[in-house]
Amino acid sequence: MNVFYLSAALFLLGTILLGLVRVLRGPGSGDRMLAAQLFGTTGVTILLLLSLALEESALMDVALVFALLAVVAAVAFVRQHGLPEPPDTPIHSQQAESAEPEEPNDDR
Amino acid sequence: MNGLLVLFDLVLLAGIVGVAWRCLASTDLFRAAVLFVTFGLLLALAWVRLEAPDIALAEAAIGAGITGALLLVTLERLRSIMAERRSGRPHTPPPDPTGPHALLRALHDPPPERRTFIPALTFALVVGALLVTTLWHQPPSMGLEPVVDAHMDASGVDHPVTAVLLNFRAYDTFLELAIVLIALLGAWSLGRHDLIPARPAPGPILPGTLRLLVPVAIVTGVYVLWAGSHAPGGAFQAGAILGAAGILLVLARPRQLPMAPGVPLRLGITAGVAVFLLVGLYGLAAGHGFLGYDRAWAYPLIILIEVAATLSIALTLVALFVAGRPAGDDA
Amino acid sequence: MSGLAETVVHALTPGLLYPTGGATLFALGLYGLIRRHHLVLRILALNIMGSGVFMVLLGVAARGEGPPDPVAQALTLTGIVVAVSATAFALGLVVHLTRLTGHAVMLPGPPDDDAAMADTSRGEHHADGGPDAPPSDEDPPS
Amino acid sequence: MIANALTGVLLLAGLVFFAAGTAGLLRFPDVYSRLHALTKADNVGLGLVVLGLMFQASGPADILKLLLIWLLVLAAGTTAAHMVAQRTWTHGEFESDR
Repeated sequence: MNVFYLSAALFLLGTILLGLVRVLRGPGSGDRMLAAQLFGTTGVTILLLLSLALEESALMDVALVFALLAVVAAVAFVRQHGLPEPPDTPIHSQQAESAEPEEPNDDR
Repeated sequence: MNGLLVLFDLVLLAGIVGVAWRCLASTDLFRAAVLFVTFGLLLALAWVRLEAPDIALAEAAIGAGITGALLLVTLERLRSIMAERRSGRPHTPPPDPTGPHALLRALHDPPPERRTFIPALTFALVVGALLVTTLWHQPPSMGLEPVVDAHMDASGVDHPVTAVLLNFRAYDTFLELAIVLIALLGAWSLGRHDLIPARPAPGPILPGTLRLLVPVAIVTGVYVLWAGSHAPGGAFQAGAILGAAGILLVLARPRQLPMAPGVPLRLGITAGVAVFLLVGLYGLAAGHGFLGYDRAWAYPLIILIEVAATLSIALTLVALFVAGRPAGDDA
Repeated sequence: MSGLAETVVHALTPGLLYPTGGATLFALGLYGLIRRHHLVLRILALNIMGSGVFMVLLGVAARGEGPPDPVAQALTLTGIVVAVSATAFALGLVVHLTRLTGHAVMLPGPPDDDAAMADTSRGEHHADGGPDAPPSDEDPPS
Repeated sequence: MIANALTGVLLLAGLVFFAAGTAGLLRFPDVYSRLHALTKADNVGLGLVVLGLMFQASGPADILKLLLIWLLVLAAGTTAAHMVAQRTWTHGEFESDR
């Protein structure tokens, strides 16, 4: 049974490494952020599987912390990235943002 | 089973090195930041494989909760500063010798010049090869594990890492708390601007998630702190978890919170160092030496220090994230 | 043949693999630190070097039979927290520098050095050629 | 024995969803469809794995912890997907890469 858990963990590690292609390619920052979100979930699953395979129950706590804080990076991305108005700007003033030139990402 | 474990290690290490390499080769800084967050996730798995669940716990809290938010917010600050300068002085040539492109795309670093390629590669390869050779030929030793194991009775706790941190090598931990405090003093010395603006919630989902996550995070932090006396966990991990929860609150708050009161904030931030110092001086006065404990009092004293240290670390991490002295206390 | 495979599997313990990986990370971070100009990337490079050091420490601590060395783990734990505080401070300094000077790059030479200026502007033309990747022989030996 | 078999089946089903999520992340054409693919991995994939691992749990505390992990990931996945989608909708896909 341990071999089975470990193979499953290895398989999930493989999916993370495959998913990295999306982070590398983008093209938008939303795509990269979504890929990171999926890695977080996959990491939680790997930790749960390893906690059974290696018989180390503390790994469950590590998985719990990952699950708990998985949302922080996404919130930082959405709440900060591309929203430069000062603290006292009224609600929903994002339209002002589109005045700046948009430039597609030519970066691979 | 063994072959599978070796395969897992090899794939994991290849992934870690590959992610680090692509991160440092990025021209787009946002991509580098996301890759660095992934790097932290993979590192946590590596610490698990190295039988270090304590480190994995801290890495999970810091890698998932703090580093990512810190990097993304810093990039956003750089972007808005540069956009402001660009719109403010359109005809002034930028002082940056890498040309106008660098200002046009603030979150972009042009690839390095060719002439540094050979020397940098040679230097890195030589250092790496020396390190690998040394590490491969290091004579096997038991380390300090038997020594720690022999003295566990005297430590007051049941978990060896906590015993080392708060009893056997309490000096290190004390100075480490002081360094974290000094980092915050350095950040505060840069001025008072740059507070993170409050924003209205984009919908009902974020406030709802916060109402679920923040209480669970506080309970988890206290649980990890309590677990530290007999299992992986302790002040650093708990402080990192609570700090990440605080960062989440700072990021997601819908309106400006009342100013953090200066004196209680400063008391909380220095609590770890202060309590540690007081306990150390008490030990000195009672004849156990600086930071030595009476055996019967070791457990309550360790818990006291850990609670104070958790509070300090959490507050300091949040304050470092906000980067800037709290406004309104210039007295 | 299976005997050989078994020997290889037994030789590749975590105590050997992870210190090697850590040394590779250290060298890779050093390379990035030398070559990249943007200060945020340099901070990331320093962090990667630090992670390499942690990996070496923990890998050596995990060698041999029995439980790993708790002293090395405690040192690494404090090291991680110090690293994240130092990173936060360094990023704050970068933001401050950008506010003062308008850029966040480490200049390749003295600003009034004509040769350095010419050289960077030449580098600028390569900007669309994609990242100048470090060579791939940095992978851990397997 | 039956518990082991159930765990195996549920784990395999969960892995299928993770594989599908990754494939969707790589192959789908835009942010919205990729988002659709990977929330399946978040919700169903992890849910099936958690359900499978519950049969191996050593006590009620472990079962509750597994359940809590799943709930937290559900909340995080929902929030992140919602916010990324909304931000992409208001700002456009490439806005940030300046």
